[in-house]
Amino acid sequence: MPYIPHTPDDVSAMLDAIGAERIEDLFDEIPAHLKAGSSLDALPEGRGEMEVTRLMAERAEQDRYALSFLGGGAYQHHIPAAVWEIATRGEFYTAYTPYQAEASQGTLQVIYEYQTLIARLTGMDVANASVYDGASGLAEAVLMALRANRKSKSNRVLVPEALNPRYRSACDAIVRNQDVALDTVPFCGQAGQTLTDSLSKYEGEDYAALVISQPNYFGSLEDVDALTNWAHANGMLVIAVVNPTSLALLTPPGEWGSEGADIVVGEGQPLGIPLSSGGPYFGFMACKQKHVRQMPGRIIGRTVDLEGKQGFTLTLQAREQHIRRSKATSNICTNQGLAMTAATIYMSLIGPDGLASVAGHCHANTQKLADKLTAIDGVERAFTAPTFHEVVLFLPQDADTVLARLAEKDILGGLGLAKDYGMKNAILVNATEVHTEGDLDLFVAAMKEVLA
Amino acid sequence: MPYIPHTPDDVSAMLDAIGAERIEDLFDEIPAHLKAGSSLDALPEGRGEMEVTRLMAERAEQDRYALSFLGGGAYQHHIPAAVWEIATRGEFYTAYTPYQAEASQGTLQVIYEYQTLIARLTGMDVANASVYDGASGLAEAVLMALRANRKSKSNRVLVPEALNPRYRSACDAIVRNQDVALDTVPFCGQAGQTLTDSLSKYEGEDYAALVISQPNYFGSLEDVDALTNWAHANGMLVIAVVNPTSLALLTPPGEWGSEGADIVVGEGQPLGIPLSSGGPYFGFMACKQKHVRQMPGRIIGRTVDLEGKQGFTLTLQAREQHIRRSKATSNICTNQGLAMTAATIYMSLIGPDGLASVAGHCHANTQKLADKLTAIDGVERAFTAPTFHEVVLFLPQDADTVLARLAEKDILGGLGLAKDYGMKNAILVNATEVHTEGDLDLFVAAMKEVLA
Amino acid sequence: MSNETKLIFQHSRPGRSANAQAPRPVSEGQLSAIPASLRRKQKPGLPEVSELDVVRHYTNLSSKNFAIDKQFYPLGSCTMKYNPRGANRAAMLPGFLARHPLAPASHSQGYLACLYDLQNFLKEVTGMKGVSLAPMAGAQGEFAGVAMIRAYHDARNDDGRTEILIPEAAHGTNPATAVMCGYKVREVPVGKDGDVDLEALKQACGPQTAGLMMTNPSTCGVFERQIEAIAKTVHDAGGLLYYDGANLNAILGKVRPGDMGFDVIHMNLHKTFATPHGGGGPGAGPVGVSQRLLPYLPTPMAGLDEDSGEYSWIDTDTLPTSIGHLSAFMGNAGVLLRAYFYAMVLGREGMIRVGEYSTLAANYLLKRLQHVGYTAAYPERRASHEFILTLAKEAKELNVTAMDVAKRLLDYNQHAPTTYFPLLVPECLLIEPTETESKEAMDDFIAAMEAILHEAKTDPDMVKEAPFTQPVRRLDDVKAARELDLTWSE
Amino acid sequence: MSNETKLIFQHSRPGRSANAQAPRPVSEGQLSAIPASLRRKQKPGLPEVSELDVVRHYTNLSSKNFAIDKQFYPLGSCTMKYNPRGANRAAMLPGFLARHPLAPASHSQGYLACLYDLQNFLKEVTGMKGVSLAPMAGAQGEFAGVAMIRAYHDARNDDGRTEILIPEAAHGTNPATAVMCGYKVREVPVGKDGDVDLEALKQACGPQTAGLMMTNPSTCGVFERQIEAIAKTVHDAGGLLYYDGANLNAILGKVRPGDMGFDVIHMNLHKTFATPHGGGGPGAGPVGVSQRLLPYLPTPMAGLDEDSGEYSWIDTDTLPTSIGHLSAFMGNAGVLLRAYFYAMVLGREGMIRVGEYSTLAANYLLKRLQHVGYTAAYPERRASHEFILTLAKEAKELNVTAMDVAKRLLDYNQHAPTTYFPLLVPECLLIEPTETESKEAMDDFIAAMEAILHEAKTDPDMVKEAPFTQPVRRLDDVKAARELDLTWSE
Ligand SMILES: Cc1ncc(COP(=O)(O)O)c(C=O)c1O
Ligand SMILES: Cc1ncc(COP(=O)(O)O)c(C=O)c1O
Repeated sequence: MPYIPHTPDDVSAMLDAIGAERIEDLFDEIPAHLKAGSSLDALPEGRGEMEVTRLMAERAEQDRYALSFLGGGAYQHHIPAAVWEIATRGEFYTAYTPYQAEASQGTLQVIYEYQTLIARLTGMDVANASVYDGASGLAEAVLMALRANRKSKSNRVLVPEALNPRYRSACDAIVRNQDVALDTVPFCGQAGQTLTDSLSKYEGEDYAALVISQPNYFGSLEDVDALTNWAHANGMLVIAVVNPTSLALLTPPGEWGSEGADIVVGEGQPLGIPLSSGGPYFGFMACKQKHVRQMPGRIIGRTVDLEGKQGFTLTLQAREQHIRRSKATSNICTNQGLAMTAATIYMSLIGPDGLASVAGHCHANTQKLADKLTAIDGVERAFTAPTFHEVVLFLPQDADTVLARLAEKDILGGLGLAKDYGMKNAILVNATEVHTEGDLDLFVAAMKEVLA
Repeated sequence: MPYIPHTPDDVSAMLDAIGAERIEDLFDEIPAHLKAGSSLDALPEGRGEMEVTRLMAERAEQDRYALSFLGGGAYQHHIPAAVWEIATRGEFYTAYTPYQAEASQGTLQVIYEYQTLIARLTGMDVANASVYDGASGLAEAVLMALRANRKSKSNRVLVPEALNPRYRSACDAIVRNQDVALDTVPFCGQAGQTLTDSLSKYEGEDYAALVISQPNYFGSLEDVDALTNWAHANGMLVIAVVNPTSLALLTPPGEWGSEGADIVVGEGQPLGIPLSSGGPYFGFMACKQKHVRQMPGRIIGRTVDLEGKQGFTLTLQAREQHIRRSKATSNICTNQGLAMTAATIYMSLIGPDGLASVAGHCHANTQKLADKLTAIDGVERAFTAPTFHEVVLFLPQDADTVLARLAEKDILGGLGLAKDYGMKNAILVNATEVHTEGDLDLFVAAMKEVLA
Repeated sequence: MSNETKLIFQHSRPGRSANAQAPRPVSEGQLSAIPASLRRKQKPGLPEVSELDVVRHYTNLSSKNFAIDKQFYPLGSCTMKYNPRGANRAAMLPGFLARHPLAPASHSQGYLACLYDLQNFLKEVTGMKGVSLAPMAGAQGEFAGVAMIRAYHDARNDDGRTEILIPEAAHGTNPATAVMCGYKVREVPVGKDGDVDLEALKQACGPQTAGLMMTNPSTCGVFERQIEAIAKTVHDAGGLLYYDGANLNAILGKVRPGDMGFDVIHMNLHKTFATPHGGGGPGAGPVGVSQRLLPYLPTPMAGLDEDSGEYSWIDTDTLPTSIGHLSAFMGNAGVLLRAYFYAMVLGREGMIRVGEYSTLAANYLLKRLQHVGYTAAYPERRASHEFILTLAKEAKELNVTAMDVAKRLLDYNQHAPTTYFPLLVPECLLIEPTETESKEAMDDFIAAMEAILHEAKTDPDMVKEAPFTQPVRRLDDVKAARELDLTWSE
Repeated sequence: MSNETKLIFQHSRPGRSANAQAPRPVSEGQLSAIPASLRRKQKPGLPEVSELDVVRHYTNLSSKNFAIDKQFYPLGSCTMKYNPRGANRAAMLPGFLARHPLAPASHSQGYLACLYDLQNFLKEVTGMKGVSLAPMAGAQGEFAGVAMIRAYHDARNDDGRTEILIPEAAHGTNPATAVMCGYKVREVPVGKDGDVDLEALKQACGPQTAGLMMTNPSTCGVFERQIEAIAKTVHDAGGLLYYDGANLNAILGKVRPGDMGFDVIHMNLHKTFATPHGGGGPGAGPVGVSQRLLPYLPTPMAGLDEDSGEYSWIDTDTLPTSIGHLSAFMGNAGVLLRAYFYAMVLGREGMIRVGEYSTLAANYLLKRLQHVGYTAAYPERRASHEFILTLAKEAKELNVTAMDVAKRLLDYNQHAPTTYFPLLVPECLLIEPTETESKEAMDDFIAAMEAILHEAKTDPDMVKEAPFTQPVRRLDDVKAARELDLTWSE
């Protein structure tokens, strides 16, 4: 019996102790006619680890490709081997949420360090122990802003069109149940940015918050200072959605405008988490000290034990569902602990200068790639705004067709923007520190062939 | 500086404490003209983990093949994931030889358990903590037999021709330096076995030991009882060379003949160690209690501490080079500890019945494969002896040519016997529990094509 | 000689780095396209440490955790069963790790095949008609489930339904979820025997009832015997029935939520399907639905074109009634792959054994603990896969609380059960051994519990001061909350 | 509450198993080809345990080890530097793990390329003319080296050379190896300053001298300043010079054994090239040779056809003078791949830094330890990458020995240095910090050593009873050797 240790002797001894004859007797409180609704025929016969591993290895092989320039919210980065060799140690991998603090100081200290790292990276005061991902994190941030903005009575939040469309739709799917409305701020078609001009029509209206994405979905850098100041001047909180790698180079949200953003969320995947078909990643979330009691999710505090020795423990639990139930800040319980642990190890290994180099290479490689691609006849940059590590290019042909033909050559050449923005000829392209000059040239050569 | 933590500040502080100005000063005892014989131009510039990993991943990819039926001393087996996830935990992976027993009880207990497992598997009294591999282990066993056989004055040992030729040559390369001669006992060309008949000419001669390989290189099973009794009757010790997987089904050397073998060695690779181009594997070595003081290598004993609590420690160190120097039983120091650790975990996971199933499938699959292949015109079994999980087949064409053509189809179809035995048309084929019916059929189909 | 571990920041030295890990710095010229006004002025305060510093620091920190890989961990409601290492290896295969979530379907057939199979397995074991793997944890599964209930009523313009009913023993995520979905929560009392107070339920039900959320077996560790009557009551009132699948382990292969009348269910793969808890997550909370909720399942899901044999994504373009995406991509893929591995190894016979042996273990443990002197909260009932002890007597007579016993267990190298949940049982310990623990492991736990009861009687002060053997003694939680120290500074 | 860990056998129960791991049993019929007389009568006594039992047991056992990943580990002569995790990942790539050692060259180009590069790197850093990667550890490298010396003399029919000279400070493997190669050993004394007694060497040398084995820096932790005179003496007598490369870390990139006049050298990749020690092994002990020993290198080696760009194996068919194979296949491939990774990351500049920073660290540590009151064995000398303290004074005056200090260090969570080696220095501690440990790590060690010296003066009995914090107290080694208990029985 895979994963079940009991021998026939064990079973009889246990049944004896219980005073039952057969295991089936233990289910005698279940109405008989409800039982055994199926003999589970849709399931295969059990197989050994060897066979299942082989099957899965064959399936994993099936999905291999040579080269990818897909971004759109998940990015290829070098992940130091130490990250997952340590994160998957049984002590981290098979522990539960640290409810028994004395027996969980390992996990608790990791989270405390993680909170510190995120706070420092974003320039904020405090951070929580992770939410599911960047997009659902944005929903939490929106709900949090509604609670935190005491001045506003509205259930509305301004969201830029240039924000990752997957974030917009997930956020909407979550918050609309509480009748929260997300109003869309259009982007400038030339610049590929959200201009304060386009905000003027909302002046004087009651919105709880403005969301600012840096960079935005097009990879463009927004004028975050102006946007932040505008929001604050109009009584709104600022929710920053940021890429963590970029923060090694870019102004942290805590320093945007004259007062800084109020809440920061983002996708933690770039910090040492494999692409892995979209998860598990983790959403990071940080805020100003004064909002901490409105923040959802677990928070760890440093304290002392009976003997005055430093120790770590779950704190502010009165925000959480297991204590506060229907009055909790969120229903989140299980979070993305292991991914957060990996990110903590990653950030420690990569260090401030290392992260700046990673960010720098991402930017420089993307610039280089864009230059090489736009040297092809008919390929040009769609927007004028400066970019971080993604860029939108116009192709002389239908983008989805071009991408499909590149895929036949096992090159994933970017994401089409037809579905989300109606830009049929546009692709969103990303390069990071993992791409060599040779990789870029391979892509460019393939693109030339396809367009020829 | 990869893997070096020192900052410029650290360096000056350290130099200050030393009272030196520059690091170079610390090398002032080295005659100047000897220094800097090279600026190491043959070495490339250092690269990051990312680049080196990518390069090595590409090289690893280069060597992939679809299907292999190679054996000849190293065998494909299912390795439970737990084996190496645990063996590569830093506590095992980065510890040294357990010289400080109190701080090494983990490794020490693992070795004690391993000794017990090997003793039980082989039916012997005691085992050491591993030697380099099966072949060098045989050399150690030969040297040990010379010391242990007090009745014999000779420097000669009988070795069957049907023993793995790589074992014969490695053993010879090691022992001939002490003027030890290995005399070859031919095998029976029909049976593919070592018959006692062929031994009769050595009766009455002084040999320190007879080596018996079970199974032998051809996969054939020897009549180990007869061989053992013959050796003992002629004043020789018996050195058994065995495949550990087979011992789940076959009589353990400790029970061979009326007295059992005296020394047992073998290649531990089948016990959870990946093929990995030939290493690291480990040689296991066991013997009767009375010979333990002649055994080379580390041995762990169970004892008690100051407070009477059970503990484990290196023992019988007076056999070893670090104590006994030129009088040691061997020069071995570093052994194959981590592979032995993995094997200990493997044996615990697989259990007695599991190992019997593995062995059974290896045998049954090889039988099935031989049947399928000999159904092809002109392909036949070379020998009549029963086999374990390898078998020699005659092909209707030159074997090396056939194997090369199979390799072009990415099937490694076995090992040629031309070089070692002059059998130009023969191949040695192995199947194990990892091969599915589909795998066998693929091989057979490819063989048909090549022979057609 | 203190076992206080420095913070990683305390190892930091300016200019130190693990520099095999980062590419060479880029020149300022390569960054010239980024306007200076957007550039960070000071480098972020990540630690500057060596690779060895990091490896050593986190290796040492890890050793300050209890974990299934090291200890018996009978945390009720959490199903801390063995997490197969083979599942970890399979999910970490390079091909799976490297796949971008937005890779085209042509380059996703292997992955989609795993998801598609898993969806079908889950449908079968729960008796539901459709499954979406999208939710990222149990609570997100609950959210999806209740959002579907809402979408269902909305689609019928049945908009007076503003309340979700929840038994008082329910897990905190249930009420919190109902609120996140815009509902009011009405609690339903639980009787002395652990079953829902049916009369009270009947009174609570009405046209304002959107649905009822419950688990069965409940968090009282007993099977709700009136489940059919409950289902009828809620359905008759026009409400839907939500099954919190956190306790599915108890009945896997024995009775299916679909057959009990539930309309929607979430499963905790990080419980029932043995994926690891990772010190807090990640999990996966797939949802299953009955026929009428099929149109609302969260996207994306894996679909199969039977003719071509090609897998594809079912997304909001093909399922516009869906409640939509709950995350940027499609859920915790790596967790799903681990669950898939587990399901494939167990197969149909294995699934049936899960419920049987987890129930056997819990009933054994309960009986033995009663025998050494502990009090069951529901002595007349069978245990499900878990059960509750109440230490009300000990608290009163010896002043030794459930928390004290929990802490003292740590000294015996046993993880504590869940304490003080469900809230309705005073001084309770919720104990769940799971099917993967041997009788010997349970016997060791029983011996520890017996010893502690003896200590409670002979030396209660000692027990109240426990633990003594952990990296820290009991922590000052009040100070932690009052003098918030949430990030480190020099 | 005892931290005694049961033996895995004590978890065994008849019929229990980790049966996701084994294929289904075969029928007796499928085994009918095996004669009954050859079949085992009783199943082997492997434990019958569950997968969780195994994972938990060995996880818990692992925590009873010190390791570089957890502690400073200044074991002299062992070069316990950080073992890069990246090297582990690279060597464990599925493509490398699955390659059969006898796969044809057509399917081995990737692997051969790594070996070929590594051979060249090692040639360059040692200044030798050829390298074979075949030996499986340092001692096997020594064996190969001395066997080549023997082959060289034999080939010249110079058969009166029956002795190998070895300085008395040498590692035990040196004399043991000489004997395994059929030589007699003659020890050469070492002077008070740590250098070889040159006069004595001159007298020992003669027509019976096959060669001299030595390390430089020696195991006294100092550079042998008369190396050229020694080389000349031995060469003039017709002997060859063997370099035990265990201490190569000290001089990597600074001075090359080939340039010092050595004819043959082995390297310990598990020291100098940062591959792990694995609790005892495996290692790899490649050998490098000067021109005249090239024909004798052990096989196989990786060769390159410059024209075709194809790699191939150089084996005894193409190099018939070779001393042959030392193992069934071709050495510890996985260790070689880890070393290759390390060499590629370090590159040429990195190699040079190794010698520099390991020497810096050792000299720093020596000076600081002298400062807190310890006595250097060779106070006039520079430390190499390691150095020796002698506690002769403490042993005499306080009755606290080097072993006592070593054991007490464990209580401070510091691994002990090498004790009582080399034998010629009384009460010695051989200390090697390596270049990968930070100054802070060394400072912690210094603080512990200072504290212990103080304890030795104020409470020597306590120090003699140490350690107190480990899983066991001091062990009864005498009982272990007298009442041999080497395998477990019920
Ligand atoms: C009964 C019950 N319901 C719901 C949940 C929530 O699941 P998750 O933590 O995955 O969000 C839990 C988890 O602890 C639970 O025990
Ligand atoms: C100086 C010296 N020589 C030789 C050796 C032997 O190397 P190995 O243990 O790899 O056989 C060692 C290892 O400890 C050593 O320190």
